[in-house]
Amino acid sequence: MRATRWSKPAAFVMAVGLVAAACGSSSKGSSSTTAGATTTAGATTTAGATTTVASGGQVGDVIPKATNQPYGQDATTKTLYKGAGGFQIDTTKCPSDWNPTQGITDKQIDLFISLPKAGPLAGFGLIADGAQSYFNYVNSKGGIGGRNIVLTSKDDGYKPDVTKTNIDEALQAKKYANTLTVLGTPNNLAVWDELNTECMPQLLNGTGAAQWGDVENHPWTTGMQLDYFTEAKLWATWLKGKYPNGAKVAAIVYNNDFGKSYEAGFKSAIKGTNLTLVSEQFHDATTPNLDNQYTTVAATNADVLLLSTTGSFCTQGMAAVEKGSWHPTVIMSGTCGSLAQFFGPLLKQGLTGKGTNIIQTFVDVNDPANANLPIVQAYSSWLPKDSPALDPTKTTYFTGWIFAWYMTEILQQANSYAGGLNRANIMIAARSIDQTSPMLIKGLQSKMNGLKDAYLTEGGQMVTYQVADPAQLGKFVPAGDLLNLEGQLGTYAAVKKALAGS
Amino acid sequence: MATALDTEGINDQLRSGLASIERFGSRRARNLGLLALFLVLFSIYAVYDGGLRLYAQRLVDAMDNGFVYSAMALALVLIYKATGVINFAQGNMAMFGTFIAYVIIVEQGLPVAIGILVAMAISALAAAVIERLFIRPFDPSNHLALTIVTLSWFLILAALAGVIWAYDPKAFPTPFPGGKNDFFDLGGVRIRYESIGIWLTVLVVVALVTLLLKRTKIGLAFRSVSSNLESSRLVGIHIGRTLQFGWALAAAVGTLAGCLIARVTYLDPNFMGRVLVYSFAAATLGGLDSLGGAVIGGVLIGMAETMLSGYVGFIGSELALAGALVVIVVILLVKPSGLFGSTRVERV
Amino acid sequence: MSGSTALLEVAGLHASYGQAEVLHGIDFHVEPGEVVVILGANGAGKTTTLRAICQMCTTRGSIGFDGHQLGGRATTEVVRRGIAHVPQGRGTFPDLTVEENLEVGAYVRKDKEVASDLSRWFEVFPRLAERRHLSAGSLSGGEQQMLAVARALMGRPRLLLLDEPSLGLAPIIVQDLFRRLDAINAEQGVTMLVVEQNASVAFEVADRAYVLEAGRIALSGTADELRHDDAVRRAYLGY
Amino acid sequence: MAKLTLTERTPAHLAYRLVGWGLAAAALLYLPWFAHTPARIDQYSQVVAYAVAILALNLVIGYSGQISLGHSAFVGIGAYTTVILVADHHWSYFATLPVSFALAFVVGVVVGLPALRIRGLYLAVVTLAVATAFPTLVLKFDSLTNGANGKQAKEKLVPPSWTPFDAHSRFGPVAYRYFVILAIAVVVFVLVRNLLRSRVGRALIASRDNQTSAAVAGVNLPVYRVLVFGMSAAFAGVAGSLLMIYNPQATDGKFGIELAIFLVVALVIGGVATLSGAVPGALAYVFIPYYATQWTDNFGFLKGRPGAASISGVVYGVLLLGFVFLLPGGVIDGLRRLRARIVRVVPNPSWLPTGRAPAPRPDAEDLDPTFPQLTTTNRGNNP
Repeated sequence: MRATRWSKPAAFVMAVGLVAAACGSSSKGSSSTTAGATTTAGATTTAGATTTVASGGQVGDVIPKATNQPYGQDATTKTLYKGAGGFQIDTTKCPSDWNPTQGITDKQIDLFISLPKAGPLAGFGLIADGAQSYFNYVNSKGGIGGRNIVLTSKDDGYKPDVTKTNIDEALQAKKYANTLTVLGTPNNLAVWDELNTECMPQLLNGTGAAQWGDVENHPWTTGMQLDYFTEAKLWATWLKGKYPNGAKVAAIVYNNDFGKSYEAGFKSAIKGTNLTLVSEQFHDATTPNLDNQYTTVAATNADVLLLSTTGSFCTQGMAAVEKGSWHPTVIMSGTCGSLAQFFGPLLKQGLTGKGTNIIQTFVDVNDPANANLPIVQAYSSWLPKDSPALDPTKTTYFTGWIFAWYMTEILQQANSYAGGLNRANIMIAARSIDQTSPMLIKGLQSKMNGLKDAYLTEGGQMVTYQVADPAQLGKFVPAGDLLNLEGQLGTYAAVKKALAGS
Repeated sequence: MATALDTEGINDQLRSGLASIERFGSRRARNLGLLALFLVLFSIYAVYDGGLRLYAQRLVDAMDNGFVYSAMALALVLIYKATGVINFAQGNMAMFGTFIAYVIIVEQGLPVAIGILVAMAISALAAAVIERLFIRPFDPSNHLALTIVTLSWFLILAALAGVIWAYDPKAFPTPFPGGKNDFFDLGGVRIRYESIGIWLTVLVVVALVTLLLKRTKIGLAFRSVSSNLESSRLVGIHIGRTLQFGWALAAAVGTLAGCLIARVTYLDPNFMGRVLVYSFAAATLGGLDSLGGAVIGGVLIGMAETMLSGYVGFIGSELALAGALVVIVVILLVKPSGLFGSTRVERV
Repeated sequence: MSGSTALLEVAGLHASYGQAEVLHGIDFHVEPGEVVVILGANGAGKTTTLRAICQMCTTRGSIGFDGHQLGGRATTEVVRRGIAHVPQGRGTFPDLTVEENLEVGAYVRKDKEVASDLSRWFEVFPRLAERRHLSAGSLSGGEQQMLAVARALMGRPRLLLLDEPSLGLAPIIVQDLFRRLDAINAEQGVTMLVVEQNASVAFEVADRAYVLEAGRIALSGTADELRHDDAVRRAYLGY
Repeated sequence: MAKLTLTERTPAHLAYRLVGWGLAAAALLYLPWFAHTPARIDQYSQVVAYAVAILALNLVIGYSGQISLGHSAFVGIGAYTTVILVADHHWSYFATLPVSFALAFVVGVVVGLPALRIRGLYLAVVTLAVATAFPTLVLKFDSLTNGANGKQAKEKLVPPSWTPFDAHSRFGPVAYRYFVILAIAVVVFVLVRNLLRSRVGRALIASRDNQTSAAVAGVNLPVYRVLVFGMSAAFAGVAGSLLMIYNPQATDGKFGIELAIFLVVALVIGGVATLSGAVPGALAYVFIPYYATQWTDNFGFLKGRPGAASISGVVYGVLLLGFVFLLPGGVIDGLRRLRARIVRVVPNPSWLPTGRAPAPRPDAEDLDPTFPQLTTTNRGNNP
């Protein structure tokens, strides 16, 4: 009898004690979603920034009202709907069993959202809880012409196949007016063709990809946040101002579509300028820390370091810079704008992260300077009442409010259009937004203009994180003028041309 | 006891003599020689390419990452010695233990070192219970079922941690001086006290565990069961309790590794997922049943990853992980049972 | 024969693996200081007999050892009562050194003389002493058999069970091994129950013997009686 | 004991098998109408595609005792081949199948080569390296694979006019795609069954059970091992292409380590070294997480906690534990034991050389007939 050693080599041994990327942070990682909220501290207006707001872009109230826009159903041909910037919808092109008032009764409006609620990326799923709490706030104030907004959220674990199943089931249920804030670029790409053929509005996608401005081919799909491509262009504009006679730029980039959008945007923006990209170090979801990347970029001794990453990698990037001997100007992704989530952990390590520059588009609910803003007051008082378990300082909930605010504006406008509140009018309203969200930092507008401007947020304010007492969280202070490309981006077709050129 | 003409004895000696030469002699020397030569050549190229300071800083980074990988690799090796199966749940058991340490230290305010030790004890206890209820009912040779049990526990612990502590990254304190300017500066190369702390802790753990296994009775029993289950039973060793000890020890080491790693990667329910790929590779590279091998395996992988991504253009940092794994495959091809794994010398 | 001086008394022993029953009710006994041999062909149930005593398979019937019933006890308890078992194939711990193999043999002992026993056995088996720090897996067949015997005896058992010690060894080694077993029995009075196919060498050492066929005792008697029984001679001695 | 005893090859036994296979075929054919919603049919299409992948994996793990944790890469190769050829070069889906098969086979052979020298756990590391490397390679060559946004083909497979499916209805295309996937899957199952019945198959199983005796019996081990790894990878590549027929979108995340690990879990749940185990395995792989999420959606007691929805992971883990404890041998083994209670198939006497059925001897140990017996009964007739 052979000396049977315990684990006979021939025996089948199931390997891998690692499910690593498996149920851990899959290779996708916390990529291209609004994670961690794009909220950044509002700024006290500095002298330079122009405060006058172009006409028609007046700041909306905490609960937006209709602004009697002259759009909606055509008086003569009932199947034609007209909106801003020459945008039109011909409902005859929709499937024969398309129901304009699906999901809309006189009591209730049903919306659908699919996003990761379980598993490694569940942190982003909190946006749905935030959005629900804002809708509850709107419902408590009478809702949309007496109709309550009800949000149904399904978990897709950030897997495109599961998103497709969730959306298919939502379509079959014939219960929902439109989808809202689906997270993840590949997730949205998996379903946008089907949603467009089914004439189901796919509104305010929760990712920074530029595709959501493709109004010609995907009229029923819109994005919301400043997409990463544009954010990188704003970085370049700001750097041109700061380094008039040129600068060397190095970058640490997340190796997924999120990071790559920044890379493409920045490269296309610095073409023909005296800014040169000297080194790009990628990292993927399974990199324990950024030491390797930091050492390589530090060796280039560049003037500027771009942190085109998100999640705890932002904190690690800032920590590496502060602990190292090389002190460049640091620009970090807007998705890491939340003080509590990304700068807080640094305090415990005796670090601060001061001097980090970030593009802000929305106000930071944790910044005391914004405490007097009506929207922040509404948020801080309503959230604890409506859902006590939720922690108001976690800015992801405030991001939910931002998406929900835009959705409410769309519903209010659609409700005031000719032909009343129906899904066609909802789509028209989504492409004719002209009220500026109160969550936006002062001076920025959020406008859509049909076929001419398919991007809602096209501007930001570069701010620098300053710290008075190293033991406490500091605050953001504006650095330079407001960077506003409102209306200049156009549609995805224009962006694609610029991308192809880069 | 004079024995008859001992022909059998003579060729016995010859055979075993040859065996020992074989083990420590020519082939191994050749392998190590090749490795050393390659390293020297590479270093010269590296210094020429990026300068000494960069090369030295990269060495330090490699050591940093390497010891992080080996810390977890130790737990994987211990559990493999105990069960002969790869424990999927090992990573998440360490993660859960680290969260317990976090609660004790940050929320209850106990000093860091004590918090970690208490968490290690709790993890050991929990692992013993899991072994008793979920592992022991299965016949040890039924690797398939055991692997699915460990995978189930992987899922349960990952989800439970998500429900209890949610998903935003938390900073984990370090028992070592971790301030901004707590570091040596050797000619521009910064070596942080924290890193040295991690290196020393890992080495101390290896020494302690090796002593425990070599010098104590329970250690001997553990190694016997790992070597021959049936004979262990025949000399009166209680198999179940010995395995339970293995699970508890591996869990305690895992939690300690978790606490060291969480400092680097920040603490959230998935932080172990980021390190486990490397730790598993380190354990395998080391030969899966040698503790020292796991540490050296970890450092080697840290080197491979840092140097490949630093100096080889094509690979760059995008393919660092894939590059490191290719290195392992090459080494395994040369030495199928890992660098220091005992090559199963068995006589029928 | 109950209440007699027998150290090990087995009556009506049935043993089975799962549904397949291998022993169909056998009776035998071993007196203190005796060397008893059980002869049998492949598959007769020899190994199962020893495994039954050590409770490594499901058993029915009575297994009395020094007045205690072993049926239903855990193997570790059987060992603690003073029964050592050298399994077929010698059961070496390949990853442990020779010295560690011996040390683990004394696992159940609490007394202080383990170290002195260790050096004593190194004297009895000098070749093991030469290789004390080598991994046991690298020993030759004969050396592993010696190691297995020494390991079993390190536990100072009152009864030593040996499962086909001659298996796979050269004739000279087998002679040498059985001479040592005889000496150990004579000098240290260790009671032995040896299960063997190699009848000729077994008879030299045995006081009494049984012949086991198809799970039943076919014959029993003193070594001399059986050695001269023509049927046994033709079946097991080959002449 | 069993109620009904059938002897092999008799008409009764053939009828029994016919009924069995007939029922299975009927169920598979009727499935779309039974499921009737496009979303559910799509899920069944995924089940059939993943069943092919699990079957391919079984060739390596179940039948030749080699461990592979890299099959997600082969599925990925098949998927990307199909979607790139369809999206960029406008091939028909069917034309891409042989290309996926060939490409995956080549990569499989290359990955299989180390399998010659490396065994057990260490082989698992090699295949794991492949599974980990594949997503990073997809991201690296993003000009070909469109990187992390995933590669997508606009034209889905549409039922041609001669088929009974209406291309413009919602049900038609989805059902048609299900049947195309099912047809190809059946072809693969038959191919694998014949492979295992052939000389190669027997050599494989021999080498799984005992390396040395197989080698001694003249089985050219190295060639068979590498060949099988290649075939298994090729079938996994086909499974990838079938997934693209269901939904022509390939992303790096879909074919990473998570798929590699859970293919093995599904294999175990279904039943290792069984052909039909792939079906329950695939059903479990697709539906357990789905129903775990559905069920935990309306858990009230966790309302409002930020990580509440992760409870579905706990449910998934507990379900897996239940499987292992209740059905250690997998679903198929459980079914076989159940069936054994009702029907017992007995070997056909006409096959045996002596022509007489051997008297069943449940209790006696298999005696060594060549050894002269000495039992007291026949002592007398010995001279």
